Amino acid sequence: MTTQTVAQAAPAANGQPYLSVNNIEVIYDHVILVLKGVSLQVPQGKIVALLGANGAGKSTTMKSISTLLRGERGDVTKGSVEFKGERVDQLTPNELVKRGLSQVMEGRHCFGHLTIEENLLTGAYTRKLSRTELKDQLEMVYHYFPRLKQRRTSQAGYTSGGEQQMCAIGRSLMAKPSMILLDEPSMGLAPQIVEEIFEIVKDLNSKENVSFLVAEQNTMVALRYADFGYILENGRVVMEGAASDLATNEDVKEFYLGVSGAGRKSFRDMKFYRRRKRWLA
Amino acid sequence: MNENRKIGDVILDLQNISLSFGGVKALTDISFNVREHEIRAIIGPNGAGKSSMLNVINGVYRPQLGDIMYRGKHRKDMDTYAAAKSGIARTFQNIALFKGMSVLDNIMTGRNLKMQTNFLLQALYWGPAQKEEIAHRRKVEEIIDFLEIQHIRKTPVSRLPYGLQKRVELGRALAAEPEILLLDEPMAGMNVEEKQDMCRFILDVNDQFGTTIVLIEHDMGVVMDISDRVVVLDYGKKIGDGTPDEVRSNQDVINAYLGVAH
Amino acid sequence: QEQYIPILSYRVGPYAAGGSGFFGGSIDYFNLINANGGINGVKLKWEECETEYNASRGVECYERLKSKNGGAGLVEPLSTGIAYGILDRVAQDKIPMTTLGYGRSDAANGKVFPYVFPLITSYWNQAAAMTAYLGSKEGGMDKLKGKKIVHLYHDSAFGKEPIPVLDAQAAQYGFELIKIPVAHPGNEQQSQWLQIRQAKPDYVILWGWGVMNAVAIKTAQRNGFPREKILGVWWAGSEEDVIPAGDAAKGYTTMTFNTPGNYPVLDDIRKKVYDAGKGNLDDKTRVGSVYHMRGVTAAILWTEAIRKAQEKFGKGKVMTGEQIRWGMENLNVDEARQKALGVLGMFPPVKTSCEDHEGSGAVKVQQWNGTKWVPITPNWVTGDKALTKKLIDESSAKYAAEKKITPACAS
Amino acid sequence: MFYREAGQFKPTYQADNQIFPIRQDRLGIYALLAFAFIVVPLFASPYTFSAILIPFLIFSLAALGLNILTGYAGQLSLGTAAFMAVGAFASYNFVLRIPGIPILVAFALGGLCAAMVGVAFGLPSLRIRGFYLAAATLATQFFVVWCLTKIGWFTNYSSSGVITAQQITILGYEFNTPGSKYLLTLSIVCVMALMVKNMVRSNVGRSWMAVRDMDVAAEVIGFRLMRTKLLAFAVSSFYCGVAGALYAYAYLGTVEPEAYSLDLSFRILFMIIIGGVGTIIGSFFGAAFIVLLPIMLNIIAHTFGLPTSVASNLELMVFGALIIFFLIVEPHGLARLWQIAKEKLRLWPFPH
Amino acid sequence: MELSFFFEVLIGGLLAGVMYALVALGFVLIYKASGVFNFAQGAMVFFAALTCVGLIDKFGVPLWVAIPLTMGAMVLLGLATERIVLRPLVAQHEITLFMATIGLTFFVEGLAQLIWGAEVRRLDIGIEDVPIMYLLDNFNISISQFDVTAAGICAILVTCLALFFSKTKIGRALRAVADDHQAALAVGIPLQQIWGIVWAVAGFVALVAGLLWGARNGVQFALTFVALKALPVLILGGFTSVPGAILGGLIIGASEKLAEVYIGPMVGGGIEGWFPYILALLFLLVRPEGLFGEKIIRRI
Ligand SMILES: Nc1ncnc2c1ncn2[C@@H]1O[C@H](COP(=O)(O)OP(=O)(O)OP(=O)(O)O)[C@@H](O)[C@H]1O
Ligand SMILES: Nc1ncnc2c1ncn2[C@@H]1O[C@H](COP(=O)(O)OP(=O)(O)OP(=O)(O)O)[C@@H](O)[C@H]1O
Ligand SMILES: [Mg+2]
Ligand SMILES: [Mg+2]
Repeated sequence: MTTQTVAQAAPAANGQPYLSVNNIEVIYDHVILVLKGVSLQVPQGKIVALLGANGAGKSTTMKSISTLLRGERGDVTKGSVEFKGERVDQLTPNELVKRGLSQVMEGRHCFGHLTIEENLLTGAYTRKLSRTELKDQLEMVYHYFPRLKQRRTSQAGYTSGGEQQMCAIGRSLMAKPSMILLDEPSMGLAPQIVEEIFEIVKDLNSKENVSFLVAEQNTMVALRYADFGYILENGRVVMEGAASDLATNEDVKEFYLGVSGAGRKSFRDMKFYRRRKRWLA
Repeated sequence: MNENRKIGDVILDLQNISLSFGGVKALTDISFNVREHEIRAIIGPNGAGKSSMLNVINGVYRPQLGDIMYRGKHRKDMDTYAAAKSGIARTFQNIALFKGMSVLDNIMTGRNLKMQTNFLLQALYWGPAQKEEIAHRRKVEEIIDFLEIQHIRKTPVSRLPYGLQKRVELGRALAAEPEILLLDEPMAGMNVEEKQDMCRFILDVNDQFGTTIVLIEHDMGVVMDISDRVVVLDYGKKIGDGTPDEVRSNQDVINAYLGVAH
Repeated sequence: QEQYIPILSYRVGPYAAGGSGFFGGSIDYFNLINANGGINGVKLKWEECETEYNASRGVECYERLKSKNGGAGLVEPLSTGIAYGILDRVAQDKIPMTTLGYGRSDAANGKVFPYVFPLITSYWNQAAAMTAYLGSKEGGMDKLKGKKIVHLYHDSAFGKEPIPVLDAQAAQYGFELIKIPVAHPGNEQQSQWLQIRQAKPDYVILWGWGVMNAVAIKTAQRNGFPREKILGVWWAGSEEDVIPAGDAAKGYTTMTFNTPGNYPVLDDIRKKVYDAGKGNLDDKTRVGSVYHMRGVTAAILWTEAIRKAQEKFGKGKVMTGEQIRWGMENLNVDEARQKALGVLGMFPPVKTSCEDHEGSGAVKVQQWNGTKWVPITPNWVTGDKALTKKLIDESSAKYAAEKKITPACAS
Repeated sequence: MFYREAGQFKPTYQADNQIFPIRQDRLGIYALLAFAFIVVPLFASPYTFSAILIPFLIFSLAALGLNILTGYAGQLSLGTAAFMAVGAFASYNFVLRIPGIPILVAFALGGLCAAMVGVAFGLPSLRIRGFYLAAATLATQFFVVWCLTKIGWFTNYSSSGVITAQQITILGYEFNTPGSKYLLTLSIVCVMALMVKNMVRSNVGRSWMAVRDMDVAAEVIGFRLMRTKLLAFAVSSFYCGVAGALYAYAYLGTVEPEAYSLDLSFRILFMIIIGGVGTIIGSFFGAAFIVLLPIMLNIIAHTFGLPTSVASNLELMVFGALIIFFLIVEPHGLARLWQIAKEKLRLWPFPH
Repeated sequence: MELSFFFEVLIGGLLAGVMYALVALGFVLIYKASGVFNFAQGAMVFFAALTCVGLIDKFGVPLWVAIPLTMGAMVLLGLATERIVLRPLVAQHEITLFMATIGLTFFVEGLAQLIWGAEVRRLDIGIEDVPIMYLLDNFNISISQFDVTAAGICAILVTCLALFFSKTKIGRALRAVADDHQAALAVGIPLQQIWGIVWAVAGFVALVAGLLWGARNGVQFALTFVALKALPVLILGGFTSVPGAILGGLIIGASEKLAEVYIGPMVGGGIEGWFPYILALLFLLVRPEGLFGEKIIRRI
């Protein structure tokens, strides 16, 4: 397989990567091969976007980084994951969170029986905080998501999809991680909330120097905020490079931004089903 | 867009619907209607009450106030079975597929209301039972082709990536050959290209089968492009209703939802 | 040239204590016999199989062991459920089954149950004996008139078995019978004993099994009911039943068909078996305990049956099940014979016949003195045999009808 | 290389809908049936019949029944033995009180009685879920057994409350040899297994699974919860009932109500979980595991000549350990293990 | 019947109920922590009691030494269970975990009897099981002082646990875990440790239950059956609630005794076996999640 690299600004270039995934291979149920050797790096204090169609393997990649695969009968059969220069494939998720790497899982996963606030509090489980510190932390999250403050006392199971999504993100912020894996944060969120979320990302990134790995379908926004981007197809990285370059790349434009040569096409005027052009035959 | 697809008159009319859960007011005094053959979009910020609205329409939630006119019949509220029986099908925001079953079976369940033979015959899998099964299988295969998911026909849905699951769910809804199709964020978690396909499916369903469609979606591009009329909710109140253009230029809507972006 | 006997034992699960004691006893006696050169030179051979007191496991064990080593001579499951499970099978396979002091009482009728032997005494005769004993305590059966007797029983086939007898006698002697069932397993009996306390009965017949017994005695104490007034069935009369109850059991009486105490045969077992390291029980002190002695008794009767059969079909030969069946049907272990075996008075004299597969029906009453059981009736008590005979005939006739059997003595 | 579905194209949906779409599977199953019906009767010993095969088949049938309820309809139940008891005692009374009734009819009627009891005790399932329901079904277990012990009529007033299964005769032929009983049981089990398979691959089955996986969604699609669940209870109990009848007639002969104790219920439950919840073949695997493993362990333990009490306890421990081991290897039970093995075989010689 | 008798039955029932609750507590703990029904609880009670008595009988250890030793054993058992059985099964379907605990049951039962043998033993923890004379003489109400003491102990235990769950963040974490293992892991809740702790605590509760029940009924295999008494308590009180276990225990205990005494005779008695279950069942029809159980969220 040939990885076509746009421009030479590959992330690895700037010094020692904060998180690096080296050629991992993942198999579900002992038979289903999903990741066929994925490598990617996240440099300290950068935002990296992980793009790709449904089933490309984005979530799987993320889960194998945060070692949550075991629960789904999936194993990393090859390759390694390094965080802050140490191998972490064998750690428990809890240790990972302690080391500052936390994941927002795809599809919400709030604790249905706990109230929104309790959900957030569990997020801070790994941290030893005084009451006041905890309070401030909460306020920080509420400040980002006012909607949550309104619904703080209602059980997460009864909140709307978007509210749950916010709750999930807020929860992982409570851990004050230095590296966050965001799996489809924009899913089911209203446009301006999506913007807000990415603003938050930028904010944390610039103020607190938090690094991000963001799996996102909303390529447009993702590339706008990210520094680097990887594109995944069928469990392989098929393209990588600086976000700006990807954003201007013709293929990417066509297949992921939906803007072909003559600006954006109306969704009505897709006369024919375009079969996605594959990088690998 | 082919012109012969003409929008008929109102078939579903909700009047002064109010719904609240304990303290939470999910919907307050909302009225809006759906015309035959149209694509009706519901938009609004998170927690505005969109999904609740759909739940009211097909009887998952019972509104405390207001009533529903469906095909000229008055209803205080719908009940799920009646709703399904009278041709209302839907997809869900948090995918509600039957995790333990294959794609094929999932879509087959969509046809259960059309199956007649009793379980004894099915147990013997003989005569009418088999014929029926095959007949419905044929129909389902058509849908599978239509949605281009032949390759995963026999895979358990739990193994499918999010996007495909959404597609299967659409298939299950279509299998019921509904008159009204309620779609709750069918394109969440899809990239542009997949959204384009999805739009294609929706539009085709709409003008090939003339199915009326009520659609919740956060992607303004999609909504503005494919819907005939849009209703905007905010905090359970209706703040706007009309054609995409009207809505787009409605100040409240801009403040509450669209923001300056569009 | 060995006589083979399968052992369907249970050494795990709720009833392990009794099981290990009983089968330990039998095996110890087998070892003793072999140490003394077998039965007219025929050594005994046995194989063990764990039933966990579970019917289907037991059936499997029976089927597995029955045809090994040239065929089983006899079988004893020591479990009502298993006994039922193999009731038909033993008849088909022509292997005699003994049910020592449990199982169907009506099986005593050999015309209907040729291959089943409820040896020594059945539940019905025991029940009769109980009333007889209580009568004698009061000084004559007529004194039972107007008395109150509670039948506190394990709510199962086992517990219900004696009710026909007790009812009949209640009517006959004019005492009031109050039946109070205890749901399995019976580890909570507060309500029952409060009822008893309320009824202020003269006697309580404790027809219990397993944990129910200890709990009954304890609960009696905590409700201040005098234990001297409790009379237990023999399944409620082992060390295992009273030890957990501690002091609460002191003075508590039960039925038994073994006279507690020490006998030459037990000394032999200690000497020739345990000192030779062949003992089956983990701790030697349990030799002579109720279950162990019961096991020995069973083994004695079996070997006697085999001996009897050899007398008829050829000394020093291995007997078939059929032949042993004959032996069992013609047992005659009188006091002389008991003396010879070194078990004089350990169990009542047994004399069986085609009509009477039970062979005795006599029992004794024993009392727990806080450390061991002591007999309190000098000689063997028997109840109203006429009554029980009648019941046996009725019930077995019904069974014969259902199974379409024509009662007849096997030659 | 030999196990491939490649190259087997299905011209019709009919062909694609058949139970074993892959030719090799089909051949395999035919071979198995031939073996069970022809070879086994020729060579097996009475012991194998009456101590291993017959109970194995009967338990498989009961497990099938429970699997319908728990595996397919997702209603956890601990009342299996109770339904079996109803089946057995009902059949007994039908044969006893209706002279000349064909035994198979009696079994079926017994099953129906069980089904009715099942429906009655299934009603709560409309409100109660999960382990709450499981614990609640224990009510069935204790109540039914209690009734059978208390009400003399059921046992034809036998003093000790036991029933003695009557002779099995069909069209004058007496099934009294282990072999014949085996064949009878086998036939019944095969037919009924086939029927379950048919049910679960057509609409009923889908309705059950839908309710299991997400009952709210199922409702929205137009399944009626009440109907679906109760039907599951009815069918399941019917199967258990027939199994119970066979347990008495083809296996134990004389049974007391206690024979259908909670213990039995649990054993059946173990079977379906170990075998694979929601799979037909799993019921058989599970039954084999629970019935055969202890026997094997017992035989092995005693060949070591350990003191019997030690052997018995070790046996128990190993049994427990093995259960845990298999669950860790494959939480979805032996059936899934089997399936994975097949998928591997399909890919063989390539790893994935 | 006269009033004193009624009270006698009632109080006796309530006290018995407390004993049931004691066993139910163990179940609640595990269920809270992992959303799984721990079938092995009964076996653990048995194991604890037998170990304690075994130490006393076989090695002549005094009670006050035997108890901490047993405690140690129970903690070990708990930790081992977490490590060997639960950790590999994290995030699996609850019925799988349930089955695993069944496997554990067999193992523990076998182990206990392998080490200590099958004999029935008596356990004396120095509390006389006799009626309180004062009450008996003055009101003719017979109440065992043993039961009263047991009730006291149980009350203390429950308050401690209740506090433990409401005051520590572990309590919240447990509820989270029960909701969604994966997510719990993702937010960094140390599932392993927590399960370790909970199983150890459950072991301790089992020990207390084992001692009290053992002293009451003697230490024998049948101790495992007390679990059956605990189940209706559990469903009535709600699988996830400590106070629920107590309240449920009281209700079940009292009502089952009253039923046995007043209804029993009419229907032939022996109804204690099923009555509690039917009662709980009827109750569930009104509240499907028990008295204090978490409401089951059904939403799409
Ligand atoms: N538990 C599982 N068992 C088997 N296969 C799985 C499992 N989870 C995912 N897969 C497979 O792995 C592939 C990648 O899945 P993944 O969820 O990582 O895709 P994705 O890029 O996250 O898609 P999406 O954007 O829709 O979330 C999919 O083809 C899916 O079929
Ligand atoms: N079953 C319920 N119980 C309690 N509150 C509910 C329930 N269903 C919805 N709500 C509340 O009603 C409000 C509207 O919910 P709804 O799901 O309709 O929002 P929505 O418009 O779909 O938002 P989103 O776009 O995020 O899905 C939310 O605040 C939610 O918390
Ligand atoms: Mg994903
Ligand atoms: Mg919504």
